[in-house]
Amino acid sequence: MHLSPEVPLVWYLLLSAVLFCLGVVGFLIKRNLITVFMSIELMLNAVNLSFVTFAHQWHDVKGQIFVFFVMVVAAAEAAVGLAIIIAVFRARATLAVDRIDLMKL
Amino acid sequence: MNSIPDIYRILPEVILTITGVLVMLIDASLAPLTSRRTLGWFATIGTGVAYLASVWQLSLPMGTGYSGTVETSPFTVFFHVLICGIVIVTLLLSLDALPEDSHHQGEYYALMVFGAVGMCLLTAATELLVVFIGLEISSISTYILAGYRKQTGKGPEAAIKYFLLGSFATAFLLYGIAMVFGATGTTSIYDIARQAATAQNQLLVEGALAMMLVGILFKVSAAPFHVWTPDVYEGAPSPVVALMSTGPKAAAFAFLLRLLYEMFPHLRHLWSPVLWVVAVLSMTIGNLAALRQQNVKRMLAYSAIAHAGYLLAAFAGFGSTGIAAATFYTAAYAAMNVGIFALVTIAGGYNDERPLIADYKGLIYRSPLLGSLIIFFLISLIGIPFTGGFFGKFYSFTAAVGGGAVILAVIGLLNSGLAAAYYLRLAFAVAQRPDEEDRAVRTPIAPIGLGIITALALATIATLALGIVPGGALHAAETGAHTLQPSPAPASVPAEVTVIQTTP
Amino acid sequence: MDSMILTLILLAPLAGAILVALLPDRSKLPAWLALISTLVTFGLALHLPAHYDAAHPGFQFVVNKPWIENPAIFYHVGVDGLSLWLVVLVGLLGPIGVLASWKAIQRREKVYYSLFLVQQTAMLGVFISLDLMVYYGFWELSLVPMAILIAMYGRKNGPAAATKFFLFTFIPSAPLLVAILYLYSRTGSFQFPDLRTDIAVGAVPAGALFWVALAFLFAFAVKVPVFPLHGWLADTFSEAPVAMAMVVAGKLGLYSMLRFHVGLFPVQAHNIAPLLIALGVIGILYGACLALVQRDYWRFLAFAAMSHLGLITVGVYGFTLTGWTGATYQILNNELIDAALFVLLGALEIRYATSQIAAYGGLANRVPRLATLFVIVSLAMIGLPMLNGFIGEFLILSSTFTISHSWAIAATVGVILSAAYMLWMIQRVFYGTESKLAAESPATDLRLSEQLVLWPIAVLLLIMGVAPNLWLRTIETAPKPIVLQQARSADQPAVTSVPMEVQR
Amino acid sequence: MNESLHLWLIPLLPFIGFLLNGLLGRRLPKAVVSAIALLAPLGSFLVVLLASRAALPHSESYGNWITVGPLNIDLTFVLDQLSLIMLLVITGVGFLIHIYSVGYMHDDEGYWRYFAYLNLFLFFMTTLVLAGNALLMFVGWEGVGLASYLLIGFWFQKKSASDAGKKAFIVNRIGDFGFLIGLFLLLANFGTLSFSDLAQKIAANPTMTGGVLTAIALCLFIGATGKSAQLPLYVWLPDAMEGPTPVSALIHAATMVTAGVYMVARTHFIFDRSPLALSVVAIIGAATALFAATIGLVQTDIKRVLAYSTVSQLGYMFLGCGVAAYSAAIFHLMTHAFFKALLFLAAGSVIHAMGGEQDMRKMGGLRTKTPITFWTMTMAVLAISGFPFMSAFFSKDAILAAAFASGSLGKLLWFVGLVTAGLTAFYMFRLWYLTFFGETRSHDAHSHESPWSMLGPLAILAVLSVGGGWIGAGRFGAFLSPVLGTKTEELTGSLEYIMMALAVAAGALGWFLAHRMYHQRSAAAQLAAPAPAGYNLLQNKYYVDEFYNLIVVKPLLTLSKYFLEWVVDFAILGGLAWLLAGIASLSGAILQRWQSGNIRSYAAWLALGAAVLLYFVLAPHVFGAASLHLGMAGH
Repeated sequence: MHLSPEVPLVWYLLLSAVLFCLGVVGFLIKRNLITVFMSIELMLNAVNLSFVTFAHQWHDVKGQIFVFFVMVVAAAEAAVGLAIIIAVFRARATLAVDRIDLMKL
Repeated sequence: MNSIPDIYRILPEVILTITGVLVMLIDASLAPLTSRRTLGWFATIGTGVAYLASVWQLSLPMGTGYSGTVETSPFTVFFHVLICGIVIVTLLLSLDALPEDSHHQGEYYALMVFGAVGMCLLTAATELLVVFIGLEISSISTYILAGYRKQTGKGPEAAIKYFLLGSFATAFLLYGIAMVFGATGTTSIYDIARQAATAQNQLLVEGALAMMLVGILFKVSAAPFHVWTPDVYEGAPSPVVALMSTGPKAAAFAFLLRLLYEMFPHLRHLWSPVLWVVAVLSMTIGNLAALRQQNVKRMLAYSAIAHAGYLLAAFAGFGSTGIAAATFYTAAYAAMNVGIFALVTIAGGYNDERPLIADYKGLIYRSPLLGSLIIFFLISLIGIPFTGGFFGKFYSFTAAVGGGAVILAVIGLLNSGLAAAYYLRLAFAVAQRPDEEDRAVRTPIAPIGLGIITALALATIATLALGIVPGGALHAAETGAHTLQPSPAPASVPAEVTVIQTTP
Repeated sequence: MDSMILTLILLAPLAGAILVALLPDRSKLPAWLALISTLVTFGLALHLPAHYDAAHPGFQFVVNKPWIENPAIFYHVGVDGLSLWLVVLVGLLGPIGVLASWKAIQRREKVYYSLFLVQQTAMLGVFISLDLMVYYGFWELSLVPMAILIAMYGRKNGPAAATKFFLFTFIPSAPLLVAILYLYSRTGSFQFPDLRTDIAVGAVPAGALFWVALAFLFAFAVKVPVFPLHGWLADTFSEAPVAMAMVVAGKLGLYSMLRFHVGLFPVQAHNIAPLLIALGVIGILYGACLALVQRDYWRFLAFAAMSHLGLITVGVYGFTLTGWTGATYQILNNELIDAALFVLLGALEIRYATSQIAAYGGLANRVPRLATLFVIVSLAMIGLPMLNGFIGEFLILSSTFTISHSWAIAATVGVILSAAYMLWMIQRVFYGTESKLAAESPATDLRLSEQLVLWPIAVLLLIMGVAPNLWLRTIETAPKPIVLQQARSADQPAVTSVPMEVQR
Repeated sequence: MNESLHLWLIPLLPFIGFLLNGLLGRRLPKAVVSAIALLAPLGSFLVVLLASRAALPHSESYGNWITVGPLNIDLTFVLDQLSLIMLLVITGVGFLIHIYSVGYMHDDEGYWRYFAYLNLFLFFMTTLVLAGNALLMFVGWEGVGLASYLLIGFWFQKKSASDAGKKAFIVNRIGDFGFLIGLFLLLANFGTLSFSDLAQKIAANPTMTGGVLTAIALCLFIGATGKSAQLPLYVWLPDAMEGPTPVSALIHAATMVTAGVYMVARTHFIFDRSPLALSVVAIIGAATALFAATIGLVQTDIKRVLAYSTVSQLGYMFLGCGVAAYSAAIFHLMTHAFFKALLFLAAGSVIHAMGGEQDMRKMGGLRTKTPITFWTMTMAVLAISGFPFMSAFFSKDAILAAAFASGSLGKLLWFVGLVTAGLTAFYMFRLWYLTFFGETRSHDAHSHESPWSMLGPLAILAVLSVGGGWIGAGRFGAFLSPVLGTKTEELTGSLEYIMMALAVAAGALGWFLAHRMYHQRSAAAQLAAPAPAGYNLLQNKYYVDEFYNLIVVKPLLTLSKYFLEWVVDFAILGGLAWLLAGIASLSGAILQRWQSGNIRSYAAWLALGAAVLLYFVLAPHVFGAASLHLGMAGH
């Protein structure tokens, strides 16, 4: 069985895992609220990639439908998230993640 | 089997959505300054109708609708009733608690109703996609509600924390769903149940379990994933916390039950020790951290974490006893928590004017009803017999002991002993003789409106009923548990596993 | 009537509590209601000894109706020789408690008397329930009213003492619950009679049985309190209101030991008996020594009570018929004597508002009746023949003597020390030169409400001392089966009080 | 068992007297109170006289007191020769003392309370004597302890009086501790406490000697030393003089203190079976006699002298019991009751005359002022010092003879007894001279004779003191033999007379020395001159009280206060609880730190949790099945 010309599916999965980890690390490292929020979007898209890969593998369109729903939800989250970020900015005049720690202990 | 129209399967959700939308529309049409209380009453009535609808669903024959994506069974009805009950009480509570001048109250009520839709959907879903959507609806509405008190510094901070961490955890859940889809090629819970055991790539299945556990354990605020709870509970207004600490948690537990008992029963050897550790961690961390807590809401947040731990102990039980115990505990816990947070709303004030335990000193002398109710709910939280709290713990630990996890039960009960310390500190502060010059004595308590009275009455009756005649609720939980058992796996999967099952 | 009587006894104080809670708190109304309901309870309780036939021992007035079916919990109540008189005792202590707090409690009488009546219900529940879960329910319920009242009416630092009291009993009751659940998982029943036969037959593995018996013992030992676990006693006695402190120590723990430790696990109890006899004797001497040097008379009474409870513990674990009967009878004696001492010291505190012994002196002239009664009750406490203390003391010590000479002699030294600290107390308070406090305060002698309580008790002490057979006849029937069972079991020789079979 | 003698009336009458006076006394006039109080002992005395005619021994049982399994205690009263004599003494002397008290306590405001307690004492004493089993005797035993506590501390305003009462009760309790252990031994070994059964059982197995019986005997004897103020536990009797004088006469001379002797006599069948116990009794008896007599020499308080004299005479009785001459001991008990009661009542009359003064150094010359008291007291002084043909002459001589006749130890004890007889004579005549002769040393010289209600009993007791000896001289042993058995060795005629002569000589020597010391020269501290060290030692009663305080009381209090209360209760137990609470709250504080409020740290915890979870779930795969390459052949 010769190596088929297509790229083996597992590479896609590894890519999506890497993207996911990048998202997680981004969440931990970044100081700005917006970039933190973007890293979450990155994680969601990483999942979309793995969905598509599995859909292709299982020749099942359900995976792609799932991707659409994920995107819709991500959009809703973005709307709400940005609204909240604006509220935080208006209340605390800062977007630095480390400065938002009124509540502790 | 699907003789009845699919719409009946999701009747409560439909009614709730209509109510929500109508509330939004009426709110928009009302003049900006008129009082929004009528909207609140409208939302409550809508949820009441949904409550009746879900009770009516019991008469329907069990079955799935919309090509197997949603299901009605005693299990789902139990949770629908529970969630609608919680939302009704929280709405009644907010009617009087929300100050007149707080802007866009209409949205507050609409969001609550939409949250209810999300939670009900989550419990009724038998399709991971619907699970994801239900989870997201309830989460997003609670994100916004958490930040409702925009003008205070803490409101937005609570919202942003809850939002970021919430979506972070949901991403993990989603990744888990993807891996399950990858391993079994389907996202229907029943199909997964059939194929997961014999899936070709077990690594993916177990990975999925782990990832989904992370997402759900965050939602349930169990130990390693609980860090968001205290801050968010302190920042959010008390009526919202009443909803947040009970509604989404109950729905999440319902899904967790499906996940572990229906989808991955064959992985019990994996998730049982994990839950054991998580339960012990949540109990111990929750109780220990609360010992030194002076802020009442933060203390109750830690107690919520501890109660998640007690509930997880029920998962050590095998089969229906474990499920029934967990289900009953969600009900008992919901009744207590809604009650105590209603009282904190009144006693602590909407904008947390009196946040500390010291401010509650001698409360029973100023208003005996409020004081004695606080003591009653705290006693139920401790788990004194003849209250809901006791039987919740009792069934949970009976299931644990039945399942052989005797040490877990001992740790659990010793923890509830430890928990008594901080609950008592608040109870005795309330019961203590106030020395006159104390600051707390002078600030009068807000007059208690009709809404709050009914809310408190419902919560107290629920807690007492679950304590004195738990038989009824337990029976409902048990019938639910039986329905949850996975349909026996098909006799035998064809021996040789075709590498890829190509479906047309 | 016979089957209803126990339920009536149980519900009478509860009905009283609800009535007091509902009616307004005007001009001593709650106090009168409480007095009526306690007297009714006492009247009903007297029905028991009248209709209990000692001919054939075993549980009588039995009611056994299912309450919850999943874990099979039954409302199973009954009394036998052991618990019969304890129920009557609680009935008697009711009115005494109400009369004792007639003058002492001026504020929040409604809360006080309703909680007092709830406490009565809880204690009655403990004594009559034969279902371990119902027993455990009442056992925990009896903590709550006591803790709240200590917090509300504490003299110096109520809440701290209340928390200490609550946790000291609540935390050990955690392993107790797990043990009960474990027994249930093994034998499938919570009923005391079934458990006793199942354990005797060996349904529960011996290894686990050891830990279960230990868990039972630990929870009961804290409640008695036995020597090293008595941390809570002194604080509770010095903080609790008189009527509550009267009922807190001794009988619950000791009854539970006799019924649920020695009764359920005779073999394990027999193995651990030497340790408990040792702890009991140490408790006697330790309590006596500390009583000698106390400066506050509430703490003095706490250590004196602890010394006498140590003696009863020795009686319980002597495993002889006379020992058990003596121990049970001594519980009655001790509770009566402690109740009387509490009323007397309470009367002193009402008049002179201090509990420091040093402040007193030469009161005999000022309050002669109080002094006379105090002397009579103290004599009963130190076990003067003709009064009730002596009977129990003699039975216990003589039976323990057959077990081990050295421990019995050490316990008998307690007789000397008890005389020392009681007479020292009488001397410091009533005799000698008149102290400044006694001279200038316009104290009056005992009022009617106090005399109404104390003279009947004094007469009762004499009757119980002169004609103990009225009580011993019924009490003796309880331990007989255990002794016979002991005799039957091969390894234990017939442990009666006389090793040599020389009997008249 | 002929018809019932209503023995239960004997204790019941005083009890009714106690109840009436106790409850109603405060409101009744003095006359009624004294009437009730006098009727009780008189009634009992008459019943005893009535009962004495019946055939003895006669026992009546009035039902069952305690029945628990094998233990079975009945309420049985036994009247035999021994208890008859005791009852006669108790009710007879008791009645006389009651009459005397009417006069003596007339102007005391606690009048009704005094007589209530006195009747209570009679009730318990009669119960003790009539008791058919050891437990009932124990009831009476502790009851009289209570009565003495109440009566010693009668004037409770005086701190010294209430202290003395407390001391008496606690020391008695230490004795009762021994008695209790004896009871337990009896119960454990014989299963019953009834005297008759015990006697049968012990007689039934003659082989059973040594160990158990000696232990029982010694334990009972500890009880006796406590009650009858013998050597180790005598310290309470001298302090008991704080009570009113008639109380000292009745309780601390005639009746209660003799309870120990009665108990030893009643349980003689145990003591007979263990020679060791008997010799211990004898030694302690003799030692106490000598010891107390020496202290008595230097006491200045008239009642203290008599108190130590009582302790000494009790020593004689125990010496009698120790040499198995129980009837001689009881005979001396009876005669002692008469003359010692008389001495105390006379001393009371002297104190009454001196307006409450008890210090002999301030007395003198009362011979002319109170003639009747003088003459009655003289009779008693002569009787106690063994003046020929007086009562003590017979009874003490019987004891000394019995002692001399019983082996080498007996001879030593006889000699000690002889010396004590001399000392007794000395301190009695010292008292006699100081009180009645020389010029009056007290400043207020208006002392007058006591009223007839006090002098009457003195006269009767004087007659009894003189005649008492004649009643029992020969016949006493025979009379008691059915109960106490007979004493075998009798001295040969000549030896007996030598004994008598020696005893009289010792008494005379004592008198002569006292005469030289106190009659010619009036200074009291004469005896101090030759041996000041000795005098101080005796003056302070050999520092025994201080010794007990140092060895027992102080260490107990300091131990329990500093060690038990502070170290054990507070530090260890309290500390343990505090430590546990501390650990919990400390860990709580640490966990609180975890909530840093920083979103990124929260996310870090979340990610860490997820990683650990993943690792745990996937670990077996990643390592275990490394070989399984990811079989994702793709097409």
